[in-house]
Amino acid sequence: LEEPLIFELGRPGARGIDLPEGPEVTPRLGGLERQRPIGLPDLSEPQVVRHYTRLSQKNYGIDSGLFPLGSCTMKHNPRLNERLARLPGLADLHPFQPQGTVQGALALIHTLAGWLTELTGMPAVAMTPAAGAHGELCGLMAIRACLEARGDARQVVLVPESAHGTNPATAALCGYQVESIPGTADGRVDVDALKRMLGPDVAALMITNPNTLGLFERDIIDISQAVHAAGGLVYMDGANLNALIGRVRVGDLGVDAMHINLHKTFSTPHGGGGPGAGPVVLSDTLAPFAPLPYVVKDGEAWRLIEHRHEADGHPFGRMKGYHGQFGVFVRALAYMMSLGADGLAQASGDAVLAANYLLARLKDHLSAPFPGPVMHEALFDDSFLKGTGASTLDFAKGLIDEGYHPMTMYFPLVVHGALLVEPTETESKASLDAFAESCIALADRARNDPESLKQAPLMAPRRRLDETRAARQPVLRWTPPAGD
Amino acid sequence: LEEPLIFELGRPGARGIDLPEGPEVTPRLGGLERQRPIGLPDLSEPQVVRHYTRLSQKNYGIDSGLFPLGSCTMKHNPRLNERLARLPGLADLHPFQPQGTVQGALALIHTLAGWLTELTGMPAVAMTPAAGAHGELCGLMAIRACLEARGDARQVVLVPESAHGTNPATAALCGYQVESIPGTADGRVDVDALKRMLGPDVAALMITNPNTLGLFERDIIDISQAVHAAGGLVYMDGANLNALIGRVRVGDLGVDAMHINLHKTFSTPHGGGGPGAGPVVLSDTLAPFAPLPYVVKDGEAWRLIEHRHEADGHPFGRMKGYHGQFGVFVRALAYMMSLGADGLAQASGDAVLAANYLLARLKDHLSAPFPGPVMHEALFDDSFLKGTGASTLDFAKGLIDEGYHPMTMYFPLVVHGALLVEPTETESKASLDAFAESCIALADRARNDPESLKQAPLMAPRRRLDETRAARQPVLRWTPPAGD
Amino acid sequence: MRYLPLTEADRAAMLDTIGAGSLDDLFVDVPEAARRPPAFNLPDHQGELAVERTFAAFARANRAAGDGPCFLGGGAYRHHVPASLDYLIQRGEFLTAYTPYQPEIAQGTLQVLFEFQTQVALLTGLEVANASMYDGATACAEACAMACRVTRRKRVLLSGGLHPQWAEVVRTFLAHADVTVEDLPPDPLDMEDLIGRIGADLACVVVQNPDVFGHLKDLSPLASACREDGVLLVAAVAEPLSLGLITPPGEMGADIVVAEGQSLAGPLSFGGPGVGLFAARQKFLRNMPGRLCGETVDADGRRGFVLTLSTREQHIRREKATSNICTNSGLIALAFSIHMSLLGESGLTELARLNHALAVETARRLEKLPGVKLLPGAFFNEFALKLPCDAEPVVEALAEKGILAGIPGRRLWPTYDELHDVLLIAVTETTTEADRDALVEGLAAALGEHNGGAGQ
Amino acid sequence: MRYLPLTEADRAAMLDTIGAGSLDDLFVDVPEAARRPPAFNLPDHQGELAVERTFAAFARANRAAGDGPCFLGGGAYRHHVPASLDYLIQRGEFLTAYTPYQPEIAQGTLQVLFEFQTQVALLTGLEVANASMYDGATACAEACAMACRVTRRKRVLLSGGLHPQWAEVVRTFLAHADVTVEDLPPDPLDMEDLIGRIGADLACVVVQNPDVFGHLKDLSPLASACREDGVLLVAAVAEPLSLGLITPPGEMGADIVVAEGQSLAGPLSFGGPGVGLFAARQKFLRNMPGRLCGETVDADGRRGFVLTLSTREQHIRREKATSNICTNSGLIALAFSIHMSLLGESGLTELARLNHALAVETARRLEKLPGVKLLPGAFFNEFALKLPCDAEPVVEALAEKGILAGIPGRRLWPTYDELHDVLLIAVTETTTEADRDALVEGLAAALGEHNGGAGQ
Repeated sequence: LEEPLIFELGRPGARGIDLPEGPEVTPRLGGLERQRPIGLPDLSEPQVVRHYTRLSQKNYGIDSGLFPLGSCTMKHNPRLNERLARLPGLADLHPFQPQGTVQGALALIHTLAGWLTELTGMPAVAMTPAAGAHGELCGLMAIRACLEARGDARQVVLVPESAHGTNPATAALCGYQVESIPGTADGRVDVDALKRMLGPDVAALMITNPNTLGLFERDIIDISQAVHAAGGLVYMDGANLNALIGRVRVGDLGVDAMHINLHKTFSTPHGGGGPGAGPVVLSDTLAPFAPLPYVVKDGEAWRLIEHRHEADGHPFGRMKGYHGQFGVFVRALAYMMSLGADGLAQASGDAVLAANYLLARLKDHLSAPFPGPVMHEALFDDSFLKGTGASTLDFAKGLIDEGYHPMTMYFPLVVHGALLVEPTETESKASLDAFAESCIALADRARNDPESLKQAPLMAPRRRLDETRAARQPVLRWTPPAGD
Repeated sequence: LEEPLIFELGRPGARGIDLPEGPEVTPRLGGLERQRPIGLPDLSEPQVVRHYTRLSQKNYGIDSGLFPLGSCTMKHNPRLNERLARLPGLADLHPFQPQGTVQGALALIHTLAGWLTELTGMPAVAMTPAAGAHGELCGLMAIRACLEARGDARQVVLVPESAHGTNPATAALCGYQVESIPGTADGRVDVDALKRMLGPDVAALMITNPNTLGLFERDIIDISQAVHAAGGLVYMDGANLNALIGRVRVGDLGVDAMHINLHKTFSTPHGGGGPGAGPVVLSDTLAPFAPLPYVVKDGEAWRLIEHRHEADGHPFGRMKGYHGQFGVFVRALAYMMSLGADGLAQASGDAVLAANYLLARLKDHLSAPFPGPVMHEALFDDSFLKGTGASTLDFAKGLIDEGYHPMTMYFPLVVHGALLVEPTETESKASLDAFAESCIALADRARNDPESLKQAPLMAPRRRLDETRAARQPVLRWTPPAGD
Repeated sequence: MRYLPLTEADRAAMLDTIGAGSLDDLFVDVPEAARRPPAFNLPDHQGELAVERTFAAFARANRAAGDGPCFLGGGAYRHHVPASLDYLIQRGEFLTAYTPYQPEIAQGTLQVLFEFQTQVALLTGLEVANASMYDGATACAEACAMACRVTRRKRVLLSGGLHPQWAEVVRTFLAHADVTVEDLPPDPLDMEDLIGRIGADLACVVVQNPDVFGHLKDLSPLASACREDGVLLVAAVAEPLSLGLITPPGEMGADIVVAEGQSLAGPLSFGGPGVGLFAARQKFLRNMPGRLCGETVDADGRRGFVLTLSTREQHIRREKATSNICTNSGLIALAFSIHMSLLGESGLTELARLNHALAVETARRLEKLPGVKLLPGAFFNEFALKLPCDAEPVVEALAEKGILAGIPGRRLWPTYDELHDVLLIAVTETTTEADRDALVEGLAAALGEHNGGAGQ
Repeated sequence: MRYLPLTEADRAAMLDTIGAGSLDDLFVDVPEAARRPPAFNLPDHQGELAVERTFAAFARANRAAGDGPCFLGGGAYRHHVPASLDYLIQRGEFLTAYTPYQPEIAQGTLQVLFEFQTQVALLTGLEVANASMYDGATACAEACAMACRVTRRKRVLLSGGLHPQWAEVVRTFLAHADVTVEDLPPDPLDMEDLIGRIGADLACVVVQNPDVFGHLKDLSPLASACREDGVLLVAAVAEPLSLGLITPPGEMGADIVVAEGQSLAGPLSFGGPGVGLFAARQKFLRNMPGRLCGETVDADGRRGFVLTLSTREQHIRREKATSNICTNSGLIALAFSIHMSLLGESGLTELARLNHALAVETARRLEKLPGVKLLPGAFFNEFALKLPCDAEPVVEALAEKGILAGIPGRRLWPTYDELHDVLLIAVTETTTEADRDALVEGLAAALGEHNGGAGQ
């Protein structure tokens, strides 16, 4: 069924909200009253509920089925976390309440910070970044602040060629030049090349670990030492932390900063695009430069440090309004407490197990550029499609008709026609098996009937969409039809 | 996508719930410990959430679209009511708490009772029946108790031939013989026939008004007087109260009892089969016989009358455990307060308007056995399908492929191939128009391509199901496959 | 008026299509006298915020069970409701669906009912179950009526261990069915001789297990006696969690098992809505009341589910139907079924074990209090104390201190003075150690005051 | 461990398929030193009930804003959240979806974003809007960066009426962008001469409206001045409800409008997550940061939606991207959009009018208190009082009495002593008459004590 735009459903005079009359007053708007209507449609509540219900039915979420989007860690989102985030004593708190009235909230932030530092073995954490890329920015700003405090005006950030685009984009935002580190044939950073690139102008290395190929950077400790020896600092991109948490202590790898996507590793829902939260754990070197605000324990009470003059260190600034993504913190901490130390270790183990299992089941049917063991994602290239006429895209779209969300396609860029599969720990073996069988059947179909794959998907609410047209003639909003 | 049975998804050892260890104790189970496993499957939480999410996606609700099931009043179910029913101070109340600790709950029941009596103009209400049919039983039991208190052992209940099956079934449960009253050509009770049937053995008349043909029984006052004059009592089936509420006072019609389906008229969700609530408003004649328990106001406090010795009147007994469908009461009262006296009158007016509008739009395309004005439902027969080869059933199943829930079919029985359409007041004009156009298109298709209709539905999760097989070889539960 | 989509312009256009001048014209069939009610003494429409404030005031005038220690049972048990359960039952496709009359677009509800029926059958140890009844008490009444239909006998015997409200519902329900209902007096010491009362004129005997005092019984000897005389044994279960730990009534020989599913389905909700579970032996299938969901295939041969055997029901059979039930408790059945799925074999067993352990430990502490006696008998998560005084003032005094200590005998059996010193105490996983300490200390203090008072 | 479906048997079978002996074998690439962390000083897994108890304790240690009168604003406004909104955003198909990279199975999210972009554009009076940013403050920073890209200039001017945290975020964000950020001191009397500071070297000027003191301004003269010098006018809106009543910044000549959408999207949530709204003139489209959703057609010619113009974004452009933003605030954007749909033209206008009326009435009462002055200026639903003393102890004293009276100047501007007697008060529809009475009386009493104290 087609669902019109909300603007096409409105009827002037319909009401979705009932309001009491306010008191009669003389306005004090300074003559700035709106002169023209806004242009919003009027609808009743039943229409609104039905509109969004129907739209939701055109979506696929982790609740719908396996969502193996590589690098995105689409794991089960427990409803307990939603329930807790809605407790009035947590949801209905104003950020400017007197601190004495929000001691529970400050304690919660402090508790979550304690879990993050304990699990990573890092001494400090900056809680406020709103997402992974925001955390990267926070980490690099702390690095830059630290180097500037040393009077060391380094200009270069090294980024492996396999990195997410956010790494170079963040480095650029921070005023750094980006230099790309080549990879090795076995899918890791070329350590020799890296060492050759190190020098007095290198401020930092940004390294994703496990990297975007799903592989652990075996030489990470060596790399960290080399960067430090050259006077630089190490930023580890924590996008793939789900492979490590509870099993591998980041603090033992020698890194100085790493963001943690609470919306990946700790299961807060992605919500079709966010919100997330990207706290950054920091080494002792960087801790004094953490941004405002933060929570400290002060005797029996918790205190929010909001202003520079209250801070002990040298905060480099402020990442966002108020005190971080509190609602996301609630969900993440609930998840962590539910799994506990034992459960988090089991979860990362199961995530890695699931990826290696899919690799083992699929490697003879698809083509894997690197042998295992992998960490929490299994990477394939498109050589198994060579000569079939079907592409990575066709294969991925074929999965939609099988009832799955496709894997990440064409990323990482260093692998041709990449298919990056991250099953996470919250899939059952039956689910992994069914997915593997669908992939095998699709690979067969690519060989035997590639044309049918090019038509896929046929069973989704839409067939393939014309993205070129969308970009060439951008229509980014509804406009009333002429004559209205 | 197919969804297995929950029993086919389980894996021994999986867990959907984590529990703490209890204290070590010596059991006091008297040697009655279970000797054999229950046979339930073990699943993790993600599997359970996905299973029920997917099952829900195979369902159609009022949130999905128009649900014109005649006689069922499928109107919008506001989420506010769900929110309020979940307030801990209302949801988390034990029925045996000391009354001093549940004054708010008792006040709420008393307030709802006040709305029901005020809106119907009836002096009393029995709140505890759990559904409409249960309310009928309550009403007839009150009637029987009243007559028995008079020493009047009448044996017959009169029921119009167009009545819902619950009416005769209820009368039988109450120990009465049922006699059927014929209808007139204009779709009402034959008053002359009814009067001829009245006599010293007639305990009561059960009359649905508006009747199941969607028509108001014009002579209801005359009928009530005649029944009373003959020493009987009048039970009005309130299934169709949505046409009247806030506009027509039942108390002015001369009836002695009427149940009110809170899950229809007052919008508490039907939930795929309940729960409902069926309070029964009572005349002064019947009020003393209302069942236990009930709430009275006692000075500033509210008091629950649970036991016969506390009661002022002569309660005929008890309908169910505890104090009625409290959770349903909360939702219904929230709905009533939201619409208010003005809104309820507007709602019944709009419900009647919508039905007459559909009748006007469809009467030349389908066939209406009775002319309007109708009340809140529009009735059609299958004469428009005569000679096409398509049946009422085919027409209704065709609606599924148009994106609608079908109307009620083959009821009332007194009309051949009946199609009973109840749109309710919560559909927009655009929604009614779209539905009318689908019906018109289907009627055309029945004439031009009846075979295609016989295949319908094609776009639902299932095509037509073999009901005969289900009844002949009943399989009412899963059993483990042989060998397990 | 946010629930009403029609605008004034829509109404005018629709009246125009109809050919009516006004809404009032559509009500011409209604007698004038009833058509124009005087203004109601009721408020007009209000926004969400205003309605919320009203209900918040109702809520504030209550003490929620979870606001402090709560040891109330008596057929309604406070268990934890998983968050995923509460989310799932609110999904509009479940919440706002009707009874699944159109199976092609109701496979969600229907498959749930099929799974529910299976879970209820497994749990009760019987072969078939229906798609739910209103609550345990009405299910019990329907079971007695069914037993009379099956046996064509007219006498029903109710154990004194049956919840007195359930007994009252049975009596009411059968009042006009030409059936004699014999209900035995409440019997905390388990002295009632049910076996001795079995006779060939009896349609059924109803026994609750655990009974209303919390006591567990082996139903097997009674079942044997029933079988000999062709009497049906109806077992009533008010706390289905017990079935995670004890031998189910079906295995002990019950022919019909009825239960209240609330404890495993949702919040207490002041006692309603609940969900009645109803299971029986296969051979009684066509005499069962209520909706049944069955497996079949669709036109393409795919497995699917439908409501079936509706020839028993009122909309076909009218006055000859097995019951007049129509709306049942589908959504609460869904909740129950989801909870069963989350718990699974292992979870249900462990939750039952946890409840039992906490109850045993609490009973052990309470029975040591001076003057307090634990009524002898096996129990699951509820037990009965005999106090040295009327239990009601003790309960009221503890309620003043924020402790919901249990149910005093007077509340259940107002006319049995000898039971007024009984206090029923249920202990579930929702009680904390602090709660249990508070109960023990609170009761000790309250009884100390009583003893002190008595000593003066 | 309820979130982990694999059983020990599954794990063994899977390891077998992989050909690994143990889970540990899969971690062989991890240096031994890091691979075996010492036992964490953290608890093991817990059930829902235990976790709920922990969080209930956190919650109890707070005073919820709604537990009593609350007049806090300062960029975070407490409005009623409709129940249907909160239900809809919890539907799994929305809640558990990723960024809509696969449009064929993400039309729900995509159509919502398209509608959201339209609503934001309509509300701000600008032509295009993006699919959301983290929050208002970061959106403001991105707007400044964008203005520098568009104008190729390197100087940014921030009004003293800009929320100090927003200003701080802008300064931080641009710290290494070779841009000079000039922020003017806070100016409650609206004396700052922005027009006089406009010059051809300026990329943009940022003005908040209503400003942080609640004051409304006509931006048109400033916009004209900006236009003459090729300077972009960035308008910041912390309370988008105001746009229901006042002329939108776009119509007053702003080139970019950034806003915090929380007030119309969801609970306060202690300040996060919010949702940043970002709108601009069409001609700046390709310089905008963030995701954009566009209309197109599918292979069958049916209307559909996709993320588009991604060549601006980091995953394509890498270090040359317009922003590094990736995850944004899609779910809160959905909530905002649903609220817009429920309110509609009439509801938004009326809700804004109601807020204004309550604020005006409250201000009228408060300005009559002895020693209290209302800072002059037009306002929407928030205004600033000048007290005869430091506002912070007054606020603390009222908090002790259960009244969250407002934000003391010291909290926002700790280094501006002259503002420490300022008290910001926001009045929304969620305050009751009793709340407003309590504020007036409470403030009168608190100041009376102060005056009394001063008089001794």
